[in-house]
Amino acid sequence: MKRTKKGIYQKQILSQKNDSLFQYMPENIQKIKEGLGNSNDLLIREFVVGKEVKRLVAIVYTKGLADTTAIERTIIKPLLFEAREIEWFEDHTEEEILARLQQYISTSTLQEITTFQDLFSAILTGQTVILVDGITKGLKANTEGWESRNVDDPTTQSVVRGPKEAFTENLRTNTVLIRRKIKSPDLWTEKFEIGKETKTIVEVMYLKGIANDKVVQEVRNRLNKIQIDGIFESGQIEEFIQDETFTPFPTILSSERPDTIAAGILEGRVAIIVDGTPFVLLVPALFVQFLQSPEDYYQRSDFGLIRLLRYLAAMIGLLAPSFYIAVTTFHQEMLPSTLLLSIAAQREGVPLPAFAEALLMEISFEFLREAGVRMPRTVGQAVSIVGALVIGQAAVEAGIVSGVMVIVVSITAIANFIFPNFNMSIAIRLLRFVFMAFAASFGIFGIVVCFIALLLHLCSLRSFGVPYMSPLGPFILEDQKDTILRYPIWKMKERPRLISQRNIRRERTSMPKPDGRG
Amino acid sequence: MKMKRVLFILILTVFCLTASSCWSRRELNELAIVVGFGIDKVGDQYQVSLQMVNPSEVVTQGEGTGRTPVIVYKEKGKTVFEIIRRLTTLTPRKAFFSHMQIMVISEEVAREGIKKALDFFWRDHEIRFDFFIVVSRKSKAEDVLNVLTKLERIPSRKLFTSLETAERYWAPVNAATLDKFVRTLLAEGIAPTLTGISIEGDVKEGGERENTEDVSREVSLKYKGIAVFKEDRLVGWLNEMESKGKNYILDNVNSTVGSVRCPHEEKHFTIEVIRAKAKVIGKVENGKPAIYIDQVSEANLSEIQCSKLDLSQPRTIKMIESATEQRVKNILQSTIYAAQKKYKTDFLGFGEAIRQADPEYWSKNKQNWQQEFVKLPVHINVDVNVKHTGKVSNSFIKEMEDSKSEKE
Amino acid sequence: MIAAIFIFLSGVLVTWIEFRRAGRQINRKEQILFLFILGIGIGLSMLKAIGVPIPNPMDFAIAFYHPFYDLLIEFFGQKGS
Amino acid sequence: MNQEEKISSYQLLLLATFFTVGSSILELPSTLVTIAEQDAWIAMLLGIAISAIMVGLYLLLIRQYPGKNLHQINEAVFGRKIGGIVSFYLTAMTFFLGPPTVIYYLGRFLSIQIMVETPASSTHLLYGLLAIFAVALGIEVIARVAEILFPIFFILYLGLMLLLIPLVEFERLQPVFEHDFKTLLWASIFYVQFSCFPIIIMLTSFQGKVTQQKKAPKAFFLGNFFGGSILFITTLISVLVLGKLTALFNFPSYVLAQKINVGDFIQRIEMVITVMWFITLFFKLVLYFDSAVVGFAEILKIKNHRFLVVPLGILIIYFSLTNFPNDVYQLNQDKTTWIPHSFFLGVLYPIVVLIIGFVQGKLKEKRKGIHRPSESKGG
Repeated sequence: MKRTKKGIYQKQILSQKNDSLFQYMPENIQKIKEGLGNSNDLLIREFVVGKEVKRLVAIVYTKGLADTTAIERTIIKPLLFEAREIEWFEDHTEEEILARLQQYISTSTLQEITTFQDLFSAILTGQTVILVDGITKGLKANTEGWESRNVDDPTTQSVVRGPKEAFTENLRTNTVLIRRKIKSPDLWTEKFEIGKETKTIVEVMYLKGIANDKVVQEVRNRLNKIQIDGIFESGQIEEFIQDETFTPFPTILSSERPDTIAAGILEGRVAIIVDGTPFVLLVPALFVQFLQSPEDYYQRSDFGLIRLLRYLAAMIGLLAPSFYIAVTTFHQEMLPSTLLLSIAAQREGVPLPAFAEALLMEISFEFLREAGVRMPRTVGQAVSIVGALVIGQAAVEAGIVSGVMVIVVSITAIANFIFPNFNMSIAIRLLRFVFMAFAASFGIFGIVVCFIALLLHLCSLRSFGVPYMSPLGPFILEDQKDTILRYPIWKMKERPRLISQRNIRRERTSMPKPDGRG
Repeated sequence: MKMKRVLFILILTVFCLTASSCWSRRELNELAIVVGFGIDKVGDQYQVSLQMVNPSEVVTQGEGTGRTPVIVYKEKGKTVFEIIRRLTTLTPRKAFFSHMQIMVISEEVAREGIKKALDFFWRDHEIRFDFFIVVSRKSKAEDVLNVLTKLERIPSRKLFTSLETAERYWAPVNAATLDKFVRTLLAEGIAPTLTGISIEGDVKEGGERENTEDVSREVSLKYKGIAVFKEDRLVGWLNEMESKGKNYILDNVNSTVGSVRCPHEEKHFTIEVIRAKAKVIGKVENGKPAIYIDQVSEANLSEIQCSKLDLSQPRTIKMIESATEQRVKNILQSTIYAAQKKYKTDFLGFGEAIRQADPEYWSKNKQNWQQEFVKLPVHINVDVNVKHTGKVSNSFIKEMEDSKSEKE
Repeated sequence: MIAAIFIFLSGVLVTWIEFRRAGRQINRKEQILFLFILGIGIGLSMLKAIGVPIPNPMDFAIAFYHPFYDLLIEFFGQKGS
Repeated sequence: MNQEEKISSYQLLLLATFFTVGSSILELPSTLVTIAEQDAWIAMLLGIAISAIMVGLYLLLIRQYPGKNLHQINEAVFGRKIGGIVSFYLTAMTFFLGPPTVIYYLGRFLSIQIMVETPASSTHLLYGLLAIFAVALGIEVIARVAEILFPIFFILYLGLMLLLIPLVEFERLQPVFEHDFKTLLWASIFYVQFSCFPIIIMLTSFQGKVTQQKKAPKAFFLGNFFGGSILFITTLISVLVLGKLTALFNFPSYVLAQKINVGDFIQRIEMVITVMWFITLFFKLVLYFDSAVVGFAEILKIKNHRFLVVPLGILIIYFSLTNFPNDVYQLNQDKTTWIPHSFFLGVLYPIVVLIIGFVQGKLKEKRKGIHRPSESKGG
């Protein structure tokens, strides 16, 4: 199942390490030590094995990356005790020697290696390499086992009801979490190794037969094209493979929730799991997905209406300050008389124009938010207290901003927290300032122009060939069941149209009726 | 693909260049919100008075600074807009008209014709059509705007809301917005009307701040009568009864109250009209135009002083109904008399009714409609239905009188 | 004057962006057409910005179409509306 | 990358609707009421009937030349040279008269009603750049935006009309049929000249790009009809609410929206109609512009028509600023040039093409019938 895909560049870089193993053991050991620059965490241990004819056997692994207790139990112990009974003969071929040795080692996989390149990558991924003196081949055994975090609560996408597990930094754990949800033989994974130096393992996961083959092929192509020295986070992969770089909108969904990813795979999307980060990518991703929370599907379907609330919040988060600016500086006639009077009374004596006032407040709020995220948790509270005082009361009392402006900024801020996905809220935050500027120079007209331009931009985006704004534009009637509202699950009989073009039916029964009620 | 990005940046730069000037921007605290507008005649010039709000005095979380909630500025000139712009030499801020509540036209201006003064309001983009126009009766528009009011801090707001409520619950006013007024002005076969306003009490004292503080001080504004126009010139005033009739005929009555004399005694009962529906139907029979007015109303008995009426008898309701019908008929007739004989102006829309009934006849005769109108036969049919008699049936007055007569 | 310079600069900018974007996909004919039309637009705008009186092409259009319009008016018998 | 632009028939329907509604939603009632007074709505019905016939005619054109756009049809009918001249005349004239006027409408409205002090050049520039941006992205993206904006537009529209119902007075319609048929026809021309005749230029934009070729004619027809119905309702409501006063305003629908007041809460919402108008105007502008770009590319035999977008866009902005010295000139120009031009474009031209095409087809059939009966695919 594991197919290592190596880019051309890797071969060039490793050319000097790409020689095959030597026959003479000390030469091998010398080369390994040189190759790794005598690193302290390299561990080499030699044994003498054999009953009559004795041969020198060495095991090589990296401390910390490999599971030492497992090595002791499955490799060292058999080699020290049982393997003494091995009967070697001088005229044995290399295959025979290895075959005999293999019978004693009790790790689950054991593969032959012939080159130093294989050797190094095995050592550096936590495997143990077994070398035998006199032959040009070695064995590698899977003994990976490094310290990792346990499966924990999701921290960025929490729900009230729903699974409480999140991905971890360990790739294997992550694939397990998905496999435990979809126990289908059609769930295929493909392994890629990206990063000249980091050699990060990236796995692509999809449901064969449901996922669009073109999309899978596209993912392969784009992953293969990546040439970089290191990858630490799926965000870096995302930047390499997304369709459009210069857009505030995310065209790839990232989630740390196995249920979100599994549901996406079930819809025919492709998951990209990167080793070392709990954030798994899902492509193709559409605009509407970023406003959907997994909880929408776990709560009653009539509560799916809450999604409407999110669309409203998106609009408010985007437009509220600009609308305030437009109304108070250009279109005062839009306000009811009494409201106008009370706003005017508050603005009496405020030295700044509405645009500057809004900009000041918005920016200081963004400061607060950014500080709140980056601060050590113990200091965070102090920041929020100071912020509330400065932004709220003091600014109004000092007469620098009007009270209404504080209300507008707070509503905007709260509306911005509603998004289930953080990427989208960053996009909205950024664009809000553009809208404010347009509103300050052209009023409502500016807002409309800016909004149409934004829609044009959104509609021109694609995520792995799928129009970003579908199923709104292009409008797909069948998919509306899970776009702005959520229909009862038994009504959503088909998978999203543009995502999986084959095997569309989800094959569900119609409304289940309790027995005895007809 | 890069095209989009580049264009986006291009748009942004352009906007940056334009944004620096922000031509049409006006901050809220640079505006003087005009709520009342008055037009007077001084010599052969117009005098415009603007009532502007002082927002911080109107909306007070803490205590006010003791200044008046509104300020009135006035200026003279040839045309309205010229005066308004000249006012900027007086006012600290630019006047903003979108929140105008009321426009007061002095009787003098109205008698001369008001169309000249109105074009500005029709044309300017800031003016909306939701303020009311009234005619100040026997006083200058400026004085009307100068009066400070008690319950509502902004006098113009008071005028607006009280006219709105009066129209809803008391028939003899006529809340006319600008578009309504111009529509009747333009329409063939109907003349416009406006409500009159007058100052009760001493004009001088009205503007002083004490007027809002002293409970007993009696300077206040009151709607009184309806001004009748011939084309755009005021020709006379309708009294309360005629005003009521006018609103009955034009189907403007939402709800009103009227007292009717009891049959057989010098006491009164009060009828509250809940719903009223009137239809003015024009007919041309044998080349002769005639008007038929159908007035149907639904009413409640809301007050009764009569002692001889027994409300438990269905017959009595009939009596009350016919008495009321007679009363309404009288009201209508007095209005029609005022229209045809007193002022000779067709503010009841009879011409419009004839036109709708018979456009051909109308187009032939609209030239001499004035003569036709005066001798136009009008047939009135009134139908009043009394529904409820309030919480009780017979009044305690009657019970008292009955028991008295029993004792005697 | 400043406006004219700005218009000219934006024209140059547009040309630069367009040519860079399209790279070698453009053939000569397209290049010439692009420059020609852009030149007309930019040139006219610059003249306008400087304040040189330019005849309004709309006047010619009106002169061209007026007879047909008169015909229509005659047909419908509407005057002045 | 954008070679294969495809739009669906539903998208075509929406584009046709937006094109039909265009600038008319704000201004048409005024013109109609000026001519036909309270009978304006009848004129509007007449207009819808006329446009149904005319669009039917265009559909014949589509059927006769499936998948060909206006200029390819010209070439097929008139031959290369004359066809080129006809195409050039139609495209250039429509380009010169159409999109600049649309932008001018916008600028006029803004400077009369909303932002008096802002110079026209900046608003024209902003809107023109938006149009350039849109056309550069292509008709496919525009169609998607139409799909997203249409529900918003429609909900706002329905809301406005429903809120206006309490203000309706049916007496304003009387007397019905006061005006004779000729006057009504003349009034209806002011609808069809903006909304129906020029719609033929959309054939340039979408022909050969619709995914379900068979459904396209129906969608095109329905779109025009739907847009006409929206305008009809608007006209009817403005007659019912404002009566003859409609004629006095430049933007009667704006005044209509000003009059809405529901419980002192939903009031002063005239910005809603402004926003709606910006949207429909945008589509009208973009569709004119796109057809001009595609048309010029076709005439000049350029493969990559994206190339023409920016230069032509700058020309549009320039013309929108200089074509009209003042409002009265523009109103006069609208009548004297646009009405005859739209007649040529939308009535005379398709009829001539259909007749010539029909005769040619007949001749070809005859020739083939005599000489080579087997060959039937040519032409």
